[in-house]
Amino acid sequence: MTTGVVVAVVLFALAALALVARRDLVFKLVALGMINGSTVLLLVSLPRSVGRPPIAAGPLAERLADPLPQAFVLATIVINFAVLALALVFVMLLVERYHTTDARRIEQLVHEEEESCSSS
Amino acid sequence: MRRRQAALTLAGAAAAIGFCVVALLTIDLPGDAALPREALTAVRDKTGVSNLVAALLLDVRLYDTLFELFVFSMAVLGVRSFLKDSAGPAVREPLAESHVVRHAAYVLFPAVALLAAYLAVFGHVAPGGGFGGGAVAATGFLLVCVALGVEVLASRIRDGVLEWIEGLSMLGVLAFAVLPGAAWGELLSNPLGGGRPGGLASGGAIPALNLLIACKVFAGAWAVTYHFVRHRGEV
Amino acid sequence: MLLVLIPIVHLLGALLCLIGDRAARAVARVSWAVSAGLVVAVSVAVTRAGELTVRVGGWPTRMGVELACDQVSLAFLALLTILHGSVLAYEWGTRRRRSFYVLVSVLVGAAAAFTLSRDLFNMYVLLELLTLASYLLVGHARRPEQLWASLKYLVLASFGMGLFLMGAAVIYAHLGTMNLPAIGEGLRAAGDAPWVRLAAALLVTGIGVKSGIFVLSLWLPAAHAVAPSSISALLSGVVVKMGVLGLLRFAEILPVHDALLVLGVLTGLLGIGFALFERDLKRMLAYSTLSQIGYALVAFSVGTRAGALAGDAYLAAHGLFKATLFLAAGTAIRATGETAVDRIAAARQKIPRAAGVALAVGTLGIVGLPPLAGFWAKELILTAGGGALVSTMVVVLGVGTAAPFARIIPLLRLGRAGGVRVGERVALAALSLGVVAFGGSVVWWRGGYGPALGQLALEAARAVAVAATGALAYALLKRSRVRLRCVRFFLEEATLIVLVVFFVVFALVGAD
Amino acid sequence: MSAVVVLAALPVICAYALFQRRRWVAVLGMGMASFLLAVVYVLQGAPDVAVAEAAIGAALVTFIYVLAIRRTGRLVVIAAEVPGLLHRRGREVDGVEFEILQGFATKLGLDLTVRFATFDDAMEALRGGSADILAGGFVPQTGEPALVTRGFLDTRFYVVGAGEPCEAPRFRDELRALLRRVEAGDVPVTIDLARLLALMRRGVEAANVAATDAVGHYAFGVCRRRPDLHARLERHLEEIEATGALERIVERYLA
Repeated sequence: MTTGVVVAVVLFALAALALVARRDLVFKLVALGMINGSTVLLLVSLPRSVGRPPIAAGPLAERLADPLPQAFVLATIVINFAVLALALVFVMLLVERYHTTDARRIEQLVHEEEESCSSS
Repeated sequence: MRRRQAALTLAGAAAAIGFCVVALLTIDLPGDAALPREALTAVRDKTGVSNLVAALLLDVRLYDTLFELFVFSMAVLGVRSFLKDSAGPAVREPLAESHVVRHAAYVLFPAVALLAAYLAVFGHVAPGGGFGGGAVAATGFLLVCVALGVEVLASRIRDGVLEWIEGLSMLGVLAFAVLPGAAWGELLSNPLGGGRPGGLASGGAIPALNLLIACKVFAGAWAVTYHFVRHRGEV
Repeated sequence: MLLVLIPIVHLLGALLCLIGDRAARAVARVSWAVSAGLVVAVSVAVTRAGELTVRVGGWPTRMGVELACDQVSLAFLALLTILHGSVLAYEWGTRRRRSFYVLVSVLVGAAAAFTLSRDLFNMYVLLELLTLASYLLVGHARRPEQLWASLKYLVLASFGMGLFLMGAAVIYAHLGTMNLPAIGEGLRAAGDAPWVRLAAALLVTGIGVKSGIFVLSLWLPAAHAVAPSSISALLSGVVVKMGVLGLLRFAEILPVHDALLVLGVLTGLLGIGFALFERDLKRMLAYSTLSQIGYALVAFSVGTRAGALAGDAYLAAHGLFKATLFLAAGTAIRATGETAVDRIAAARQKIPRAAGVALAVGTLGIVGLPPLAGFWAKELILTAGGGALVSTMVVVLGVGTAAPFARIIPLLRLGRAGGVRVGERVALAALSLGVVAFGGSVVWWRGGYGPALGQLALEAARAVAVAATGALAYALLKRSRVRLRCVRFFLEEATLIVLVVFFVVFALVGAD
Repeated sequence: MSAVVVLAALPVICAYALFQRRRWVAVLGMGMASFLLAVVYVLQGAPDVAVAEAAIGAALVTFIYVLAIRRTGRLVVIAAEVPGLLHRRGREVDGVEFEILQGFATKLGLDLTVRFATFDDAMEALRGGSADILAGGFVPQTGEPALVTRGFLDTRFYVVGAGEPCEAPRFRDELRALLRRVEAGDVPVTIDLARLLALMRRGVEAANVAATDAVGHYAFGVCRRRPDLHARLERHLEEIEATGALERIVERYLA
């Protein structure tokens, strides 16, 4: 087991804790980014994917890093960017409306609005 | 409310520690797994691309990459349609007015642009590739944006143009992915591949795909940041 | 060849939709027609050959992507094509912007690709694409509650996807491939190693967030209920099913049957509980989607091919009647201007006849009255060979499914004629026809109905009894004036629940 | 080996970034972590991934986050602490006035800072320009040395203690001082509703309290040199009153 794997698992757990314990949406999104980062780290730190860069014109090097996880991870990084950008847009629009980034307060405000809509 | 928050934090901490313990105790990774060297060599020789990651990304798993590009497109589409006509006022003043920043940006921009071009063009023989190249190019533009203010750039590059660049390069990617295969072989394969691994003119459609992806990622990332800058964000 | 083309047609359509608003409508219809043609061709090929397999680009399966179409995939593809067509028809004549058609095309393309996919990482990419497309569609109209529902959905879904990708990484570390059949072989060789449990728990929990398993999918009712009705139909009919389909694929290779049974029972019961007390029509339908997912999971937990096919058939049937219900509900809501069931009932003379009939067909279908889709699908689960627990659950869930729908009995009038667009009428009629004709296709598929006619009558009588019990239960409950507090789900608790479910699944894996 | 050192730093950075209070620190911490990850990838033989992570994860993502959370300045509120209206709760501040001002600050893209002080010190700070807005159960009277906004919440006055009140209303004292006065019981004092509720929660008996006919309202004070800010705050108050948001805020804290 490489250090990278341990660190990846720890990062994942830390970020998951932040998702549960932090109510601020910005922190939640940062935590999501770290969750994504930790999965990337895990894939690249698997024992088979640590080695020499998989770029070779001649015969393949003896201790070559597995290129397949790297291809996966490239896709993952782009996907994560997409997800985070979109989430951030929605947070910005919500803040414009509710003037707060507190997830619980937004939940309450949305609920109150629905109540007042249905009672009127 | 506070008690509930404390309970949540405690439970979350317990779950996080539990997760660490469970995962690290059971993951049990094999010390050394053998790579399928013959298969990798076959991939390298068939595509003619010395960067195996590029070969896998743009040929062997091109099918995945197509969808991944669409994920990126979705994000750009979303950012554009949600921030385009929302209430946020456009920023008039430049983000930074410092002379140092401005001159630094002018000096850095050509270097960054050159780096981006290198990454995209040589993506099949050296580390980098379309995704990295496009993102680096977008970062370079951000530098200029910081120096000049976004409105100056926006007056030169219209958002509609970016949209077209993005759509057309995506169409190009689809065409390069599907058409050669449809004409000379299997769908989503790279029949023009081959050549001497490590040469610039190797790899069939892969260099073209790299360039197109760089265009697309650049246009998309730039559009995203542009809309973020225009919509004076306040979270 | 054909298999690769189906998603590509949708993706190309999505790109061409970007040209302009009017072009988008035309392109969306054309790409639907082309893909429908392809699906017909594929289904002919599959019935002839049993299963179609494609290695994309001709690469070996260890590295490349493999696509396969068997009967399960085919059922989903057919459902997808029908629902996509109905949604396009339903929106015929409305002034949707091009981004709507782009998103729908991408959503359907990703779903089609997912039904065919046999690759773990490919599944991950497609799930993310599905998430983003539905995320944008839910928040499409930008009302704050839609934005919030969407955001909750996105945060939870990408947390789930993080778990999923970790599971995939664990599997790749040991087996060196992402190809599902190859993974299956490798896992058989690995037996009951601890990392198998870890990978199974990560994968099941991760995909569970997306698949409407109740405790994991607290986001679902909020998201589905605030989306435009045609989108609700797609989300409930197809997108949730993709997660369940992923679970089915895992159930084929991982030892997770007990976990699925537990999750299925929980999902079913909780979904019913919440549906019973929900007043908002669309949200009630969304909760009932959860209880129906419970049926499919219970069927999957049987662990046989018949069980998988039965669950699959149930999902297809559910896709048909739930889409009917959502579209009809959308029309009814538009006509009356109300969203709560009792208020719609108060203004029921305004409900157009087409919607009234479709609502009736959908309701009778979902409670499982004999000639309609629900009855046949439940029959398939009962005859799939599960134990007494499975049969009991089917009956209990049947009663529970019927009970919330007793609430909309007041809506079931013929209503006034007219008041709907032509496209709407076509969509509702096509889906209702699907609900009615489903039984025929089941009989055709199995090459005739097995049991004798007398037994069939017995089964029909039981189905009627179950539905009646459900209605009675609702009446009793209404008398007793039990009030459940409106459920609000907070993001923090939901995230915690996902983590807890991870441990539960971890404990349950491999127990069989 | 060097990869191990960098990796060891990662959990520390992430833990600090996620569990401290400032948003921009969290965002920069994420960018930093991303950059370190890119270094790790280079060391572990994944240069392609490193380029993508550095360009996308470290540069682009951080940049859009910074754009989203950046503020153009800071809004300093100085206030006396009055439970319900503006009070501390642990390390956070809460209350009706806080929520109104938070919304206002967010609308202007400003960071809100609340400082607590006695009323006289607060007024002094406002006059000196070291604070922008005065809050904390401020019931304006004629001739205030500050710009006064419209009232956003009505209040009544109460007399605590027996006898005729002979002094000016004491609703500018600190709560503790008020409580001491009332407990001493020598002179009856006139106070407003919010302070009365706070006192009653601290053990002042209802028997000693008599309502008066006088009414007033809570408002904000704005620094004299900031007429623009005053106008915008007025508009903001008008707006939240019109949309009913104000009513909901008040209900949440004072119902």
